[in-house]
Amino acid sequence: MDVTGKNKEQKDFPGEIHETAGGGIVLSKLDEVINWARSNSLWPLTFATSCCGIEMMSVASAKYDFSRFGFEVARATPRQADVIIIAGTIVNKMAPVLRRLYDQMADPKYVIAMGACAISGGPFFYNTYSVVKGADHVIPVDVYIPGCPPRPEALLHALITLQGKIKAGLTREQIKENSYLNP
Amino acid sequence: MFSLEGITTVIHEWLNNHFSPTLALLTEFILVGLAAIALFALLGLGLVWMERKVAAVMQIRLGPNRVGPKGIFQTSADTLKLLLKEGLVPDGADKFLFNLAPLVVMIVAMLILAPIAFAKNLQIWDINIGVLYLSAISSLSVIGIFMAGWASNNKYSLLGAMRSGAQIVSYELSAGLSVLSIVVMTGSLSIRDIILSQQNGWWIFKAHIPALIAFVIFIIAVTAETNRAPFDMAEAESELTAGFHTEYSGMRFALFFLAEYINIFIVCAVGATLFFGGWMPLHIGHWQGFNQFMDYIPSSIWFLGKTLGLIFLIMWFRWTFPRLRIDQLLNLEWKYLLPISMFNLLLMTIIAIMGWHF
Amino acid sequence: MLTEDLKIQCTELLPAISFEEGGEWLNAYVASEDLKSFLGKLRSLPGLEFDYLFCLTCVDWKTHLTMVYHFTSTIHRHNIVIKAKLDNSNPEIETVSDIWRTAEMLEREVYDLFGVKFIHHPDLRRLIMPDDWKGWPLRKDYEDPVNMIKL
Amino acid sequence: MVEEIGRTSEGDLIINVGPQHPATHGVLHLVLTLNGETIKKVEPHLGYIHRSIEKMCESLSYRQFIYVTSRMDYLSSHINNHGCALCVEKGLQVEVPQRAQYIRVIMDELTRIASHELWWGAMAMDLGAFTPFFHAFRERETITDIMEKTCGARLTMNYMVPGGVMAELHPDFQKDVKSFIQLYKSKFEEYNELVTGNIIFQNRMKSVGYISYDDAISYGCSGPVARASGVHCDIRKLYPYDIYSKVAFDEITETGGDSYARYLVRLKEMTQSIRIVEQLIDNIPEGDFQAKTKAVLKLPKGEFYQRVETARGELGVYIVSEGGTTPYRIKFRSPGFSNLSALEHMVKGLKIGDLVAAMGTLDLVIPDIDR
Repeated sequence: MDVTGKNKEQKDFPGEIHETAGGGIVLSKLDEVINWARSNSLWPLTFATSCCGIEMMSVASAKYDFSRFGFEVARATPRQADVIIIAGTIVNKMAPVLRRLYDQMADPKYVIAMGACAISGGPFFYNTYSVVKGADHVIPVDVYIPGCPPRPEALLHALITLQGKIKAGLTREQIKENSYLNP
Repeated sequence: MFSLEGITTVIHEWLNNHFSPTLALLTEFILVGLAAIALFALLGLGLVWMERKVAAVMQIRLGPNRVGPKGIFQTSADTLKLLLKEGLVPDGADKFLFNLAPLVVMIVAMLILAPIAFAKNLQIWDINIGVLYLSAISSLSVIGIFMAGWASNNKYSLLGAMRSGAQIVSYELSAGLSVLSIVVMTGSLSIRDIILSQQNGWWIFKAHIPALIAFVIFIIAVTAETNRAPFDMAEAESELTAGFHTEYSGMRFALFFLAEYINIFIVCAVGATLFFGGWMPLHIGHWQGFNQFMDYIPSSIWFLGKTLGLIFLIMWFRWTFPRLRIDQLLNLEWKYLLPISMFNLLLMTIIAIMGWHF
Repeated sequence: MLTEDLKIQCTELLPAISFEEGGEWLNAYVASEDLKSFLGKLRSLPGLEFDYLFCLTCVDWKTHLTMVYHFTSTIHRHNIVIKAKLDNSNPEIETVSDIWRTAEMLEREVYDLFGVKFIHHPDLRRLIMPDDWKGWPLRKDYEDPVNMIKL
Repeated sequence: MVEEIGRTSEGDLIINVGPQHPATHGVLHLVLTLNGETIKKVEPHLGYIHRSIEKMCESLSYRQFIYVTSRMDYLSSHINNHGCALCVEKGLQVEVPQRAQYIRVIMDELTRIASHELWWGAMAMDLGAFTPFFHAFRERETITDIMEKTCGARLTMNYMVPGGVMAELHPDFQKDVKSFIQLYKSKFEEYNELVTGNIIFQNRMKSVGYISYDDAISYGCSGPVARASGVHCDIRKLYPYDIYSKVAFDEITETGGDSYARYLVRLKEMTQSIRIVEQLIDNIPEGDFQAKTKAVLKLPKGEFYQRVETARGELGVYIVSEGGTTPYRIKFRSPGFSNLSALEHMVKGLKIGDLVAAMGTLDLVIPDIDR
């Protein structure tokens, strides 16, 4: 399935309108409505370790403005956040903290690894004693964005990709859930 | 003239004609309850959307615009997501109180709705001590916040709850005194009487500068009472991460979130009722022509317009002012607002006794 | 104060001092036992008053460690670099954190990365590495076969 | 001392601020001992972003290691690169062409403005005002665009190399910078209207986080933090590098020593940076942008120290060379490290809100502290 959902007809709301005598009736699958709500309401955790955090702030700023997609409700507490954007290097001392933050988040939760450091330990920091070589050694990642640091557009693209992934039912959690239901 | 009164009367009569009075009353109870809940949901969605749009305008941005036209379904998506999100209860938490706290906050917000007059003759409960009832119930919300802070077993939450307690208890005083000054003018505690007394002009115009002072104090005090910036000490995102609701997630957090906006609506509605005549159209003395012209605008529009204006004011505060520090907050109340409002009440009383108002 | 005058004054204060030629500023070697008292004088004596410790670090020379202190005076605007050789196996030196308060954190950092023990330091613990970390990462003989690629 | 439930034996509350906390601007971890709301003790724990840059530099060549320093204090990455390039040049004894010197100083000052813009927005956010952040980013994005055109990157530029700068300026550079100066001047008044003049803001800032002249020196503070206490410590004035000796600008000092003084110093510094850029932008001389250097750089045996003034204070680059192609040891004296060490002194006995206000005006960048 196409992750971005391009193969389907682009719609604001899942479901279709059936014209009947007294007006339209909206029919839609519950799953799709749930995914629609979840994908359109990704609240990020205010979490940044280094340089990429500044580009994350740029995305919040007026020029890039991720509030258009409804991402602007950045929560400082992991309990209320939906997506954790790992913006920057994760070092050995930080890894347990990151894990804990992830565990503290309520399901469903998504992870975006932003920048080379979060993907693989960085363009420079691979040869050190303290850097974790990629945040996916610590927590599962849904979307990776390359770059050092990635442009704000890239982060927007990643968030939109994540939306597409949720809508298509292809996030890690959704796949896991389905495999329980249809083994 | 279009009026909501007609609808309520029709329903009332239809029910009484078809059922026994007891059953009719019960049905009305249920209907009112459902209406109140629906109003809650609508208000929550609408006000959150409004807040995000207001913020966007202040911050030279666009705000939500992808989900539905102008992003109006953004908040629906958020609410649905919060409903479906896992509601975590921390291990060390006092589970009973932890679950109870959002409900308390919500119930309190619902209770205050009762005496508010939404339009001409559209009032859930026209209680003769309406204003007193409002003051009494609104101070209960601090219990919910305390519960949340204590039960979370989180030090940030505890600090937030402590701050909130100090804040709400103190700002209650000036809010109460500024409300009293209007009561002095009207001579009645009933919301209905207060609105009717503004038939020939709103109190903010009729009672000269003291009413203006009372209004300013009222707005400051209720901003503090609803824990809104610049008085959002209980939440204080950059200090206490999320204050008293740090440990809350999913639906329980949504209830806090919703209650905040309902509270804003209610205090603004009370402000509009006391100082701007509630649903009373803008009347000026005995200018018959002008007054009649104003009457053509439905009373519900008047009420909503005034309330939304005040809500906008409170949102404007939030997006421009930095937060106060806890001791400055208490200083402001005890050293400035309280003495001023006491003196102001005295002044208002003199005006009322001497009949110097219009 | 000119470098030459500084040199003379330092020699007066501590005859055992030795100077290293070259470099932008005056480089002086001091025995680690004399360091504390000498630095105390550098800080307080009128005319010297090196009140600003802007860099405190350590260099691992494989055979020994060298503590390097960079001082400047905000009054006289002169600079000096003081070095002290330390034993490789058991590096110990007096703390200067009671003279320059910035040294408290800087010394903790040096302790963390080089394992230099600062005697009488108020709070000598690991600052950067986790508390249970083994080894002194910035030493030349530090090896991490898991994480580091040998070039 | 710390019991399981997070209380000391005296019954004080211990709370952890960070590593993930909105006010720490990254992953600083502060352990606060509180009596009610009053702070009794602040203990910084570092290392949550310790990437061992110093160790890594020992295995990188003199051209390579500069790239890593962009990631140290990423808000003034040009200035970091500048310091390292100057230090290598000092060892190589290379004369940098005039054109490169002009370009470097202009870039430094633009970086300083961008950094202070971000600080201004973030600090206001710490105090609970969200809107200034967006207004600051409006101007900051203009600078980022200018940087992107010339350097090819928005944040970590790596533009300065030993011997000059890496590439020629973009043809639009002068035009863009001039239009930025116009924009900045037209918008600067907004900053004062929105934040500086606000009575709540002033009350939050004044006499909060006080540090005296002597303490600022003893704690090794530098940059705006020290200058707000009246310490003259602007490296650009005291030890001028490149063409700073030729440009006219004022070293901003205040005597307040509190958060408000630090705020004012930074705000006024932005105006001074604009002044420097204005003086230079029309007079960039023609010529090479880079001196001829060998492909593989070798520094002579010895020790080299270079101080530069970043947006946060004095950055020291200390290179110990054994004559090889890689440094034997590199130490970066980071301004944030020393400024942070003064935090406890500043906020003892104040409220939690003051901690945030004081920390906001310290303008900490954590990777710069941890390295």
